[in-house]
Amino acid sequence: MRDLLTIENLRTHFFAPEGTIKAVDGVSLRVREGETVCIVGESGCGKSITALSVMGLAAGSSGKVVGGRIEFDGRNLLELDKNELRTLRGHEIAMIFQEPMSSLNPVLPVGEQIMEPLIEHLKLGKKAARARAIELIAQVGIARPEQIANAYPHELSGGMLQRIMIAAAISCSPKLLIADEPTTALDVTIQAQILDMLRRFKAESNMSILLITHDLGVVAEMADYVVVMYAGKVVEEGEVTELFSHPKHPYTKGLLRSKPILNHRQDELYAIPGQVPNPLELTVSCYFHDRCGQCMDVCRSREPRLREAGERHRVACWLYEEAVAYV
Amino acid sequence: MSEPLLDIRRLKKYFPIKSGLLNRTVGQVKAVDDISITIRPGETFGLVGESGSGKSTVGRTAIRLTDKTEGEVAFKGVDLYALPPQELRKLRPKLQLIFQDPYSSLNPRVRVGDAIGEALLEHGLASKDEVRDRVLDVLSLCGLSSYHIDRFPHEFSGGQRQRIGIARALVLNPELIVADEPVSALDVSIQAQIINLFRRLQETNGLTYLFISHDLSVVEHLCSRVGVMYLGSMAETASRDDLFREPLHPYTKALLSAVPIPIPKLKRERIVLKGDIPNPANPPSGCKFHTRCPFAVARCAEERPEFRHVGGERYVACHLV
Amino acid sequence: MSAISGGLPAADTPIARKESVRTSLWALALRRLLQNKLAMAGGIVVALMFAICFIGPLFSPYTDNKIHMALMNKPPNWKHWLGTDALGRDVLTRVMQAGRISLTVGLASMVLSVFLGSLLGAIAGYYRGIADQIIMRIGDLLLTVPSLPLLFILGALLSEWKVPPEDRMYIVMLLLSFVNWPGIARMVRGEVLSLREREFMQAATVLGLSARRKLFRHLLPNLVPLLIVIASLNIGGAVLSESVLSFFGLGVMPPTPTWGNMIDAANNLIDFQQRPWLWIPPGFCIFATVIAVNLFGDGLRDVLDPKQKR
Amino acid sequence: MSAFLTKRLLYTVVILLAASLLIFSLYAWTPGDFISGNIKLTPERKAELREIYGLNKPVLERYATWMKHAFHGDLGYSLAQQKPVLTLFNEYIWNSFLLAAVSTFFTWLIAVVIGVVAAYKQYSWFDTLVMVVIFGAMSLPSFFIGLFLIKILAVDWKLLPPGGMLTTGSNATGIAYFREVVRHMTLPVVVMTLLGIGSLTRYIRGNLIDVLKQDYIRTARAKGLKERKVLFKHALRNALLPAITLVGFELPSLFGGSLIIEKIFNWPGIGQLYMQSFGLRDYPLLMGFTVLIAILTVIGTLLSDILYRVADPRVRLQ
Repeated sequence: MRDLLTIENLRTHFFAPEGTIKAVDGVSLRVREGETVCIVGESGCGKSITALSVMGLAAGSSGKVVGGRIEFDGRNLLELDKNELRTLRGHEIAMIFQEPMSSLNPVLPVGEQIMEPLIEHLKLGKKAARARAIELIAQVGIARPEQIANAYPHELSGGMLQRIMIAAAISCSPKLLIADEPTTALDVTIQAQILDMLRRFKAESNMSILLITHDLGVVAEMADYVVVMYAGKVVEEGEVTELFSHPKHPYTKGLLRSKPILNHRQDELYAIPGQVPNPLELTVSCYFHDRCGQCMDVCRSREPRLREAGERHRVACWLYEEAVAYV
Repeated sequence: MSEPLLDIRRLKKYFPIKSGLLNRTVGQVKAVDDISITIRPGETFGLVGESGSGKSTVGRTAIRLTDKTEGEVAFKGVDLYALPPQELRKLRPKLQLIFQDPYSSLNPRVRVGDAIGEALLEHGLASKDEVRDRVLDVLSLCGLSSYHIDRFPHEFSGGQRQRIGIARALVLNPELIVADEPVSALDVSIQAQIINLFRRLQETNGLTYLFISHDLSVVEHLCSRVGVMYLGSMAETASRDDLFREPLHPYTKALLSAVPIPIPKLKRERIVLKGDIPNPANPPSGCKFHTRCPFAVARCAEERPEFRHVGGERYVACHLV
Repeated sequence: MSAISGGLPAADTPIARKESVRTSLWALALRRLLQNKLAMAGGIVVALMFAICFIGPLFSPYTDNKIHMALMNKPPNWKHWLGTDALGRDVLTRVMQAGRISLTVGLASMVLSVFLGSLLGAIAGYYRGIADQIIMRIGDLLLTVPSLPLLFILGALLSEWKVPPEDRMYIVMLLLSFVNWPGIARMVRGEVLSLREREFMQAATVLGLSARRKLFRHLLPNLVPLLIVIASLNIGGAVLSESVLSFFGLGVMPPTPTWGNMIDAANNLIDFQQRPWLWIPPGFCIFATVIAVNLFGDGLRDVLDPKQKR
Repeated sequence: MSAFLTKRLLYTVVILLAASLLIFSLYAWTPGDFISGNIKLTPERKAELREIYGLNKPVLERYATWMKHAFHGDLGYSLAQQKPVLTLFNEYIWNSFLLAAVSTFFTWLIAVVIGVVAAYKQYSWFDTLVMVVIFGAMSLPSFFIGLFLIKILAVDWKLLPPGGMLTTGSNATGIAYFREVVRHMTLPVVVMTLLGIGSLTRYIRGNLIDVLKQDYIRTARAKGLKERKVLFKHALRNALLPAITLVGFELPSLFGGSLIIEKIFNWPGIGQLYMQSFGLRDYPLLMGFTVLIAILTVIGTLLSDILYRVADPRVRLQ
């Protein structure tokens, strides 16, 4: 399988009056063709900013991609000019977001919002675009597509709106779909429908998916490959079965153990102590050291590198550093 | 079986939909539509459901934070809705609520110490000299440090704020705590901390919980009995083990099968429900679930199923069971 | 969000230690205000304006208000930096004396209208029901009647009551407050309505706190930021309104000088064309004061009321 | 929608009735009247005239009479000008409208353009400059800036006429007439635009800044739309939507003239007429004017509500 997206040493920083927030600090990952990669982590770990950086949407008044490479289908996205990147967005790389309610323009009918990328990228005429938009609405499993196309976002439920978002995203048959917590705001029964649909589209079109989520259950259902982030860095990555059955990083282990699992009841949950460090107060160290049960001296003063720890399995932790180095 | 701590009987809470020239009521959202729950001392009753199920409204009506439309709520045999306001206020410390959003439920301009201690003073449960010590005790019980007492809410993370919310309720020595999605706004690692805290506090302080959540895994972990709500009605109640091992109501089955489980390549039977949750202002006829139920028969659309006792601690509202 | 230490001790409280150095929202807001250059510039200009008007005349040798025929209508010179008027009085001194009145009227009518508006608005929002209906309907009524004609009528009405000229400034204050309160009441009511529904107010109910405590400890302190913003932005409006009224001879009347009635000199064709020193300086003072107050008020809004950024 | 309209209309009528009664009583209580101000009249003649004009009757009775006439489209008879009030309004109101319409047009045009650019380039030097100018414009005392500009541009530099609508004694026609009016209205229009521009620019800038932070703007960008389209189709539409309500609020100033500006620039508009009549205590005219503004105000408010409902799909259906 060919690499579709390769991110190398990406660094996206935000400049606040109180200091620099290294939201994404040296993240590398790759997404292969037809593969679903999940970035998992807690809020503030930089998973969404990583995705937005790929889209070229992370930079704003205070944020900036300060280094690294993002190679998509043979092109370095960070070197493209604004217009070239724009023509990729919505066309070859599409994205859906967490809050379908606020992600659609409240004053435009949803059909028109699906038509936009068709007109922009595929140069369809208005009529053709509308016909295609109605097909797409039907494809994402909404009944009465002609009527729904004329509806405004506030008239539809969250689940329907996320379907509309997906319809707009897949309208130009993108090679990569970035889904940022696409089901977090939805009910479980609706989440099941949406995840089912994403899997179906991926199977039908060989589309790659970069799925960002905090829910390990969703990861297990969707991912081929998993990247675990903590405080702006990748701490561990690997194929989903390998990572879930043999987690190496204490943080990954902790995450997996701290989530109650249906029909696997324990009396006491494992809880990672403490909380995520303040991004303004980070010093050179393993950022997880103050919450880690196996913390060593070296963890407090030096940063571990991401090293191979098995077949397609890498971990950034001093516990494995020597073992890997001397083998 | 011991005397119930909280007895909710045939509770109804309708929100009027007003419209027209004179603001006439043209319809009603039946947020809670004939719900009965009995909670015994020391147990944790889990209430699950999706958005629009009315589970939060049950929580709020159960402690008379909003008015009911019909039905009865008795706390240790006292009808809450029959109490005059002053009596109710005196009883408040015994019935506490923990909110979902740890950000908006704390007054941003009140120090943590005051937020926790003020009700103690207000109800004369502690003298001015004792308050500080009581607050310090409860802070440490909830995993916070003593120096936190002088800080303002905005200086805390979400998980810490939720601890403050718990401490604020706990300091009053309540007998019943209604927890309304207390961990939904928190990250996984923090969720586990708070869930463990709930559990520990139940053991040390003999608390009774009405635990409201949409997360079935959390409910299974924490609750001894569980009720499943759909569009304002109770679909099924059962002991935890019964419900999770052998759900009877088709909605419960679907709900359980929809929960993503963090075990890759797990083979399990899946019921993917079709369609959306109907608008609670205009619920389907008969059994409210019939529009999405994979097993629905003609009768389901016409006749509302009775909430029946089906043995042990199980009650189900379904024609097919 | 982590703790930032330092800052000012906030309001004392029974349980938390008084000598605490933790930061309240007030201290945070103050710190951010100090970083806002435009707002601080505005604040400094306002302070200077007050200082000059209230302290300045003490250092002026020309405060006697006597008529000096020999000094009539002199253009600006070294002795009289802004020249003299038709009665030979020093214009600079008069501008400063006028400033005292104009600023006092602006400040006092602001205090009065904010007091009235917030009291009535808070009652309407907190108790709702019949009180709300009555207060807001009266407010609507007053907002329907155009304010300038209303001020004119009221000004004329009160003129005929033979109010001594030196007391007219109090009447003007009352007039301006009477016209201004409905707008303020509306904003305050809206804020109280939304505060009532906030979860921490529900939490106060759950804790069984008394109505008094809920109102004074939880609701009102959260209303204060809005009031501060309204108040600061209201001063500018009041200074402007006073000047309009006085310019048209319906506000404060000579011999009591205000910036507005000093510009009245422009109604005399010769003064208007030949002696701009008589009416341009007070005009600039009004402008400078109002812009400074507005900049400062806007800065306050930014730090105190982030959701209403406009 | 129709229920909403009926309700609003009813309320509007009630408020108008109350407002007109309030205004009427205030004018009635204002001491002095047109007759007592006229020194040529003998006391007997004065009494006679008062009888004729009904000035000696109780306020409520006079109000009832006035209201009855008003319902029949008769706002009374100007005592000073000896013409029906409505005729007078018709003579003057269009001059006011001309001034107000042109300046409102420029105000909106400039405010939208500057507001959009400033919001789009938030925190740039242009934005800061705009903010300072906005505050300056909002802080101008209207009569003073009028006088100041007349002094500089008309008196000292003699670029433009100092006031009026036509040069005294002019009887220009056609193009020449048009040019003369344009020259005369330039200054008042500049001043009125300047006075209106501040708050509107600020409003539009603020709205647009809020809108640009919304999730759906990010979605539009993620769809690869051109920045121009993101700004004008997605952002501006949402930002201008609440501004639609302001259109209704412009109504009183469009037809009601501006008391201060028309007075300063000696513009023969309805505001100027009011100021003259105020000195003369010509009550029918004052009353008519004030009620006219009140009517325009409530209609404007109503219009705003309706426009907002029509424009915003979120409230359209309710």
